[in-house]
Amino acid sequence: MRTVLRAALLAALAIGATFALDPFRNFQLATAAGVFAAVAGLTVLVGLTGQLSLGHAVLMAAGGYGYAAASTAAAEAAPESAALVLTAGLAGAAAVSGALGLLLGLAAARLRGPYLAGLTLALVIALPSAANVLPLGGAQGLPAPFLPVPDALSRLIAVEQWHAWLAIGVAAVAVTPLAVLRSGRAGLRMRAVLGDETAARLSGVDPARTKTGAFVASAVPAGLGGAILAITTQQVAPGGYGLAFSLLLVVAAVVGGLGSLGGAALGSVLVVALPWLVDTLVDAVPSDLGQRLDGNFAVLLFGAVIIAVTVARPGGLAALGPRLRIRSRGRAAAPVSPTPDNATPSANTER
Amino acid sequence: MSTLTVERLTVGYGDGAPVLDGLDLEIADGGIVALLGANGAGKTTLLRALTGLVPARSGRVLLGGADLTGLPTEDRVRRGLALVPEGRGVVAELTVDENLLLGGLWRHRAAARRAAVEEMYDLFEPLARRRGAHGHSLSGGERQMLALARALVARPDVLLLDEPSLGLAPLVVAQLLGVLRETARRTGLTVLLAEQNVTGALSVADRGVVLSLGEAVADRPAAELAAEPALRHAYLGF
Amino acid sequence: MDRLVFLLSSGLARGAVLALFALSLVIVWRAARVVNFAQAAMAIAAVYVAFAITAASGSYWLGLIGGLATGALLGAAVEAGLMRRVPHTTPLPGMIVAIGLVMILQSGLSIAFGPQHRTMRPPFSERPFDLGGVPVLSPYELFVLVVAALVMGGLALLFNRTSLGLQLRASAFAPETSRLLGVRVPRMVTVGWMLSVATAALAALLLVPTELGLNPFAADLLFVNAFAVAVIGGLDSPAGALAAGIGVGILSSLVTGYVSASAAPLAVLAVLTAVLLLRPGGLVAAGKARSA
Amino acid sequence: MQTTPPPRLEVSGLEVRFGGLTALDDVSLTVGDGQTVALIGPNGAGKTTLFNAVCGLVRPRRGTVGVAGRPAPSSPTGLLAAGVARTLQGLGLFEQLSVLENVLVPLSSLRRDAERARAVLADLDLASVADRPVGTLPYPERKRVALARALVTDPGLLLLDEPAGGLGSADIDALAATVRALAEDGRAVALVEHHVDFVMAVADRIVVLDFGKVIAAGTPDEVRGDPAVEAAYLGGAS
Amino acid sequence: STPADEDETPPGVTDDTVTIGTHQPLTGPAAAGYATISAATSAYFEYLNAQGGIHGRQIEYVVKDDAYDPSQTQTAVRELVAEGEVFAVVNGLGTPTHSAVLDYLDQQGVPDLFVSSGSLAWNQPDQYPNTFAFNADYVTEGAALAQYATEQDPEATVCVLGQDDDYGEGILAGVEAVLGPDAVAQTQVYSTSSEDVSAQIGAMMEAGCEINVLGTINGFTALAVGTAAQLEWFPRWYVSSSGADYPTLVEYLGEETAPLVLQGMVSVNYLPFSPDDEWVELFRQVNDEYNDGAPFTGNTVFGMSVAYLFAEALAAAGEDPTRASLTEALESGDLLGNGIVPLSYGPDDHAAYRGVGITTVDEGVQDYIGTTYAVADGAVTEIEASPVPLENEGVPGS
Ligand SMILES: Nc1ncnc2c1ncn2[C@@H]1O[C@H](COP(=O)(O)OP(=O)(O)OP(=O)(O)O)[C@@H](O)[C@H]1O
Ligand SMILES: Nc1ncnc2c1ncn2[C@@H]1O[C@H](COP(=O)(O)OP(=O)(O)OP(=O)(O)O)[C@@H](O)[C@H]1O
Ligand SMILES: [Mg+2]
Ligand SMILES: [Mg+2]
Repeated sequence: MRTVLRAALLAALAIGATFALDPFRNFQLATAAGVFAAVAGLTVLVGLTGQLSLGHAVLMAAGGYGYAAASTAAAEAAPESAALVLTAGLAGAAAVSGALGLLLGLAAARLRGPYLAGLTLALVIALPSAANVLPLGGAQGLPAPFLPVPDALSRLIAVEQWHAWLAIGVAAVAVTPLAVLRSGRAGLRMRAVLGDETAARLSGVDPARTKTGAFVASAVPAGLGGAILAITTQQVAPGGYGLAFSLLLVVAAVVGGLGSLGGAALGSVLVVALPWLVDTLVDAVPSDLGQRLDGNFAVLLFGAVIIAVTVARPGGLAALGPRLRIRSRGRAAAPVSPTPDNATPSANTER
Repeated sequence: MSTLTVERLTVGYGDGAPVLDGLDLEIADGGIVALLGANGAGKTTLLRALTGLVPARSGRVLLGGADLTGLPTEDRVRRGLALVPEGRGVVAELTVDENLLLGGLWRHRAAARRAAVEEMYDLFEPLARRRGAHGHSLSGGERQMLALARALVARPDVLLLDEPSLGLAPLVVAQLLGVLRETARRTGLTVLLAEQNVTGALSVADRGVVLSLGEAVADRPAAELAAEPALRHAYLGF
Repeated sequence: MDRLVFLLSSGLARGAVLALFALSLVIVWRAARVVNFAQAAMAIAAVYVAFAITAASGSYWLGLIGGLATGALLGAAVEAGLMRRVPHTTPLPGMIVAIGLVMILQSGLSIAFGPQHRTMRPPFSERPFDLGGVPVLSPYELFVLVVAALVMGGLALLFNRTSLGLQLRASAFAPETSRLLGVRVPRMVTVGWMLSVATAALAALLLVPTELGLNPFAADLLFVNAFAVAVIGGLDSPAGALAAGIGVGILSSLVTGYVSASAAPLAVLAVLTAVLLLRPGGLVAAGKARSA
Repeated sequence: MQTTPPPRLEVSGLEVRFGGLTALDDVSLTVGDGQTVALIGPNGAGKTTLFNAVCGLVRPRRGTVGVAGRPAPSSPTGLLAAGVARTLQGLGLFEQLSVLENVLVPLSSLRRDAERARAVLADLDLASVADRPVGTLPYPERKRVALARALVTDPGLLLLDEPAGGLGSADIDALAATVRALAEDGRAVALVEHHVDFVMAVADRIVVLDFGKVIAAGTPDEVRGDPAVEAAYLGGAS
Repeated sequence: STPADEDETPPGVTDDTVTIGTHQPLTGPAAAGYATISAATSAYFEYLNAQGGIHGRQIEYVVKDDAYDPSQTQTAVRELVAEGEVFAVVNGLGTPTHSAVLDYLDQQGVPDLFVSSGSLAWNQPDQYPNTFAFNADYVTEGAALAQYATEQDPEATVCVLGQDDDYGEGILAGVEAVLGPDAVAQTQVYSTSSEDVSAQIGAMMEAGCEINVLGTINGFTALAVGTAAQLEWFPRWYVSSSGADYPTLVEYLGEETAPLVLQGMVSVNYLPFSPDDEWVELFRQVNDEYNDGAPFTGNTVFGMSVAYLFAEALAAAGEDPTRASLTEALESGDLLGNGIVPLSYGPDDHAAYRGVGITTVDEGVQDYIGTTYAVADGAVTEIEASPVPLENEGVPGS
């Protein structure tokens, strides 16, 4: 209950903040909210169960496609009701991403870290092909209905701000259950499985089921994140969910601090805003170095920042200080060891 | 020669109070020294600090007069120090045979290495049966044996053992301590034996050192320690 | 029938390159327990050096040697200068640093050399031999196969038969224990990186002449497919990398030829999933560790 | 007529193989409520493997395991429901969790069952460290946490794998008292241990394994006097 | 923030500047093929600005990188529109990328001019009144290539190799419109993610293809032609304008091989291309002076032609251009551009070029051969080329 209240408060704060932002910033905020939902799912998955997924972009895409298909159908059936369109879309997003997450989770329960990483990576690479082969609209993807500002608000706010509100709302709905789950029994079981699978089994915890469940629990918010992006951009296309983006989600989770939802928020803002910020800075510095610097220099600086942050703060930004910690009980995540080779027998604690 | 000298060694974890506080200890060449102390007295910490796995806050470690303090672990090992760590320092992904070979790499050339390994198989017969098995399939006791055999392959001057009897069958413990005593006698090997199994340790040791509160509070011939209930009571709790 | 033979032979050569790159991933995994996401970018940086040397000297072979040396040096530099400073309690920070490195290397190369493709000429003809009217394996493809086989054989010997190989494996599995046995672990990790990146550079050097040309992204797909291959084969197994590499190469070729290019990545995904479901540790998995 | 209740644990004709290695060969034993049975035997004899077979961690080739008259379930939840709990030869703790969280894992509700968890911790003298991460505790306390986690579900059958390993003598004495109290509670206890004095002090019956076979079984005194046990395991110790 | 209110001066226009923007792949794998376009466009604007600009206003061309990733396009274009306040978006590149911002630009009422792709999506004046295409669409190109093929050799076995997206599909659709749905003997696709087309070429070779129509980008044209040559297979190549730029192909194939394997390659084009053309001469000068003498390729001509057309439209939009007057100028049908066929812009038509001319490569020179087609609803008719003469040194409106 406390968690829900806190989530509501944070969401209200974020909605208040949209008034201070111009349309483009609101668009960025909405994007960051979408990324946040996915990164939150990912950070809980990796931080609590140690399963490394490089494929969360595909889960987002799955959510996006689910949203686009369901909301388009709803918009055809009931063009008047934006609320219905939105709800149907979100349900579609959750269903599709949840189903894919379940399939992946079943596989993931059997796989160790790098093998799961390999499988999810191959999934990302196969996405464009899948978009071609399945009825997903190929490279152009599927359109999603435009959700205009409700009449009551249309004199007050611009569409970007309205979409930012929707994004914040959906992100809150997506992430709050994660927070609840994490501090409850399910979270404890996940951490137990990460700590020692055999001991977990003997404590009545089924490692395979826990891992699969964690994957689904992580996939649904990712899918809702995809829905958010589909709402703000009115389409979903495979090109937006490529390898680079998928890796960026992992970067956001790690740089933010694994297992920490506050960290996920920081990480998401970072990956959304930093490239743009760097680009703006680079643009501001007049240079005669020619067009080759265009864009490339920003990517270079972004890479350098990522390395610097990781080397300087291996625990992630969430470990920066208590002030930034959004959840007091959310102790910094357990170290992950998707490579049990290192973890098993030479551990010093074993006797 | 290979006298191990510890001078005012202070070791701690993080910002915590030191576990070893200005410890002085000299372990003369040859013979077996039992390192005793309650759980948490710092036995493991001392052995790890000697091999450089835990950095010392201050103080020095000398082997045969040469200062080891600044050296990384692998170089200390190459100077003749060997540690069989607490738990199962077995490379789980390598076979028993590969583990043993690895132990002798820096010491022997290929042919001599093989011979040294065979010698260990004679000494530890259960290992001979499991030569090709991967470390991770071994039973607890088999691992302990392997770790000890692997340390001996390198013919160290000073062997540091952290609770070698842990999880071993009594027969094997007896054999093992016998092997240690025999090897020490034959080769002049110095053994520093950290043990909870006080009776067993004192029965083979020449000397006993008791750690408590970061210092060596007793340092006597083993027989004396074993015989004196007052001392045992004060430092070892029985 | 002719088409089958043709597709098999062209798949074989691609598979060999794939296997070689997968092997480089296996090496660095064995030596340092990291999946090096920057492998492709580092390999391509080495290929740029090879390209420059060949352009300046006119000799393919000088370029090849220079490229391999650069790969090894780059591996050492990245390990000693960067990866060593990253905590290894979990593999993730290393992975993130590698991702950052990819950004730096690729954009750096784009800035230095521009985005355009540079043509690299193979040292041997790419015209296939004619076997009874069916074009089968060009001299260059034969060269690729021979080089790949030699390198793989050599590395297998190194890892399994030499004491250096034993030390390399041990350092990766159990660094602390290895140090206690006198193994110079940091040096071993560096050596592993050098071997790995040099092998990757070799694979990229063999690949680039058959593709559009040298550009900062030329090995990206190779990396991704090779990662899949290494996983299919079992990350710890050079033999698995070889078998899976050839298998995936031929599979892609057949699917592209008989079905469609779009279906090839899906076919690889399907095989990967099937193999992992049947054998979660890859084709040549190490025995399962006992749990209690 | 009154039917005698089936024994709490009944193992009969069990055979387990790993590749070419026969780890258990036609092993049968029973443990009744209120009884403490110790399994001893050389390293690699198959003691842990027997426990693994009971818990469904390895699948036997032949033979059956019955718990209270029913086939032993192999699913984690089934095991708990059947009242089976076990400690591992290593510590097997969740190092990143607090003591309390470790003990809460087997329970079904964090809030409702917290009482019970705290009560068990208090019984084992761990109440004061309930909120510390187990990784920071001294070894004997960590051993007790492992025991507490097994006890928290109030099991009818307890399998303890080397519960005394690594403990000092005072802690071992306390452990012996705890085990006896558990048996007096009417629980069936099976334990594996190399600490012969401890075994003799707590066991009602001892079963000796060697190379996967039962080579002797009986009361402590019977087993102690058995020459086969002497030769295979004790070797004149004790 | 509040909804933008319509005030007098349109965004991006001041007394002495007009700011426009674009999204282009400057980084990532697609940069190799396309990064030179916006450089050429910028160079031509610099040239115009040096001549005093249009109606005294300097044109500022803001190029945003999207790495050919639709989600980055979203961000880039929104930044241009919302932050940078551009007057218009010009020459946004790529079908999947530009599709991602089509609706947004429409909602914002931003003129979306000269989209750099041959998709038919840009020509929907009812739905997207502000969006105007630039390329001849892929279907048109495919139809023209097929028409020329049947005229040359009615009996030939025609095959198609296309990219696995709307590009390849459009070319195939054009070919089939002319030859009939079952006339294509072998259809193969490639994916840009795999730089190997030997399996596809092998299949086409086995199918006995004689004329291969390619819906390929330059690199893959080179790859296809090169792979076939290695197999000693020399069919006739008919290549869409997006993949038939001779100087670029030479870069891929090398100076020695290119003239041999590309001899006789047929292609289509709609922009000035002949080596002695006056536009080409001007563009070369501009390229040398304002583009650091970058390699002069089809991309250079394309980028500069876009710049010229925009300048012409801006000039026609009047002394005080508004977004409405800009699109009106385009829909007026008075703009000439610099193509070899007339621009088709009108109130109901936002396609740019509905016709193309055939070019061939002969002894290392690519040039028009005089055959020009107009395509309407899949029907191809031969027309006379009507190149626009260069006037006033390529500076419109004065
Ligand atoms: N990695 C560590 N971080 C923090 N404290 C530690 C660490 N390792 C040991 N300690 C602490 O240092 C003290 C000494 O521990 P050490 O393991 O050296 O004792 P020991 O004598 O070997 O005990 P035992 O008989 O249980 O093996 C203990 O209080 C322990 O809690
Ligand atoms: N998963 C496994 N794979 C292969 N071999 C195994 C496996 N588990 C056990 N073994 C082998 O079976 C034999 C019995 O092992 P087990 O662990 O039961 O011995 P133990 O009696 O518990 O010995 P210890 O007292 O040393 O713990 C050993 O030789 C061991 O190497
Ligand atoms: Mg200790
Ligand atoms: Mg055991």
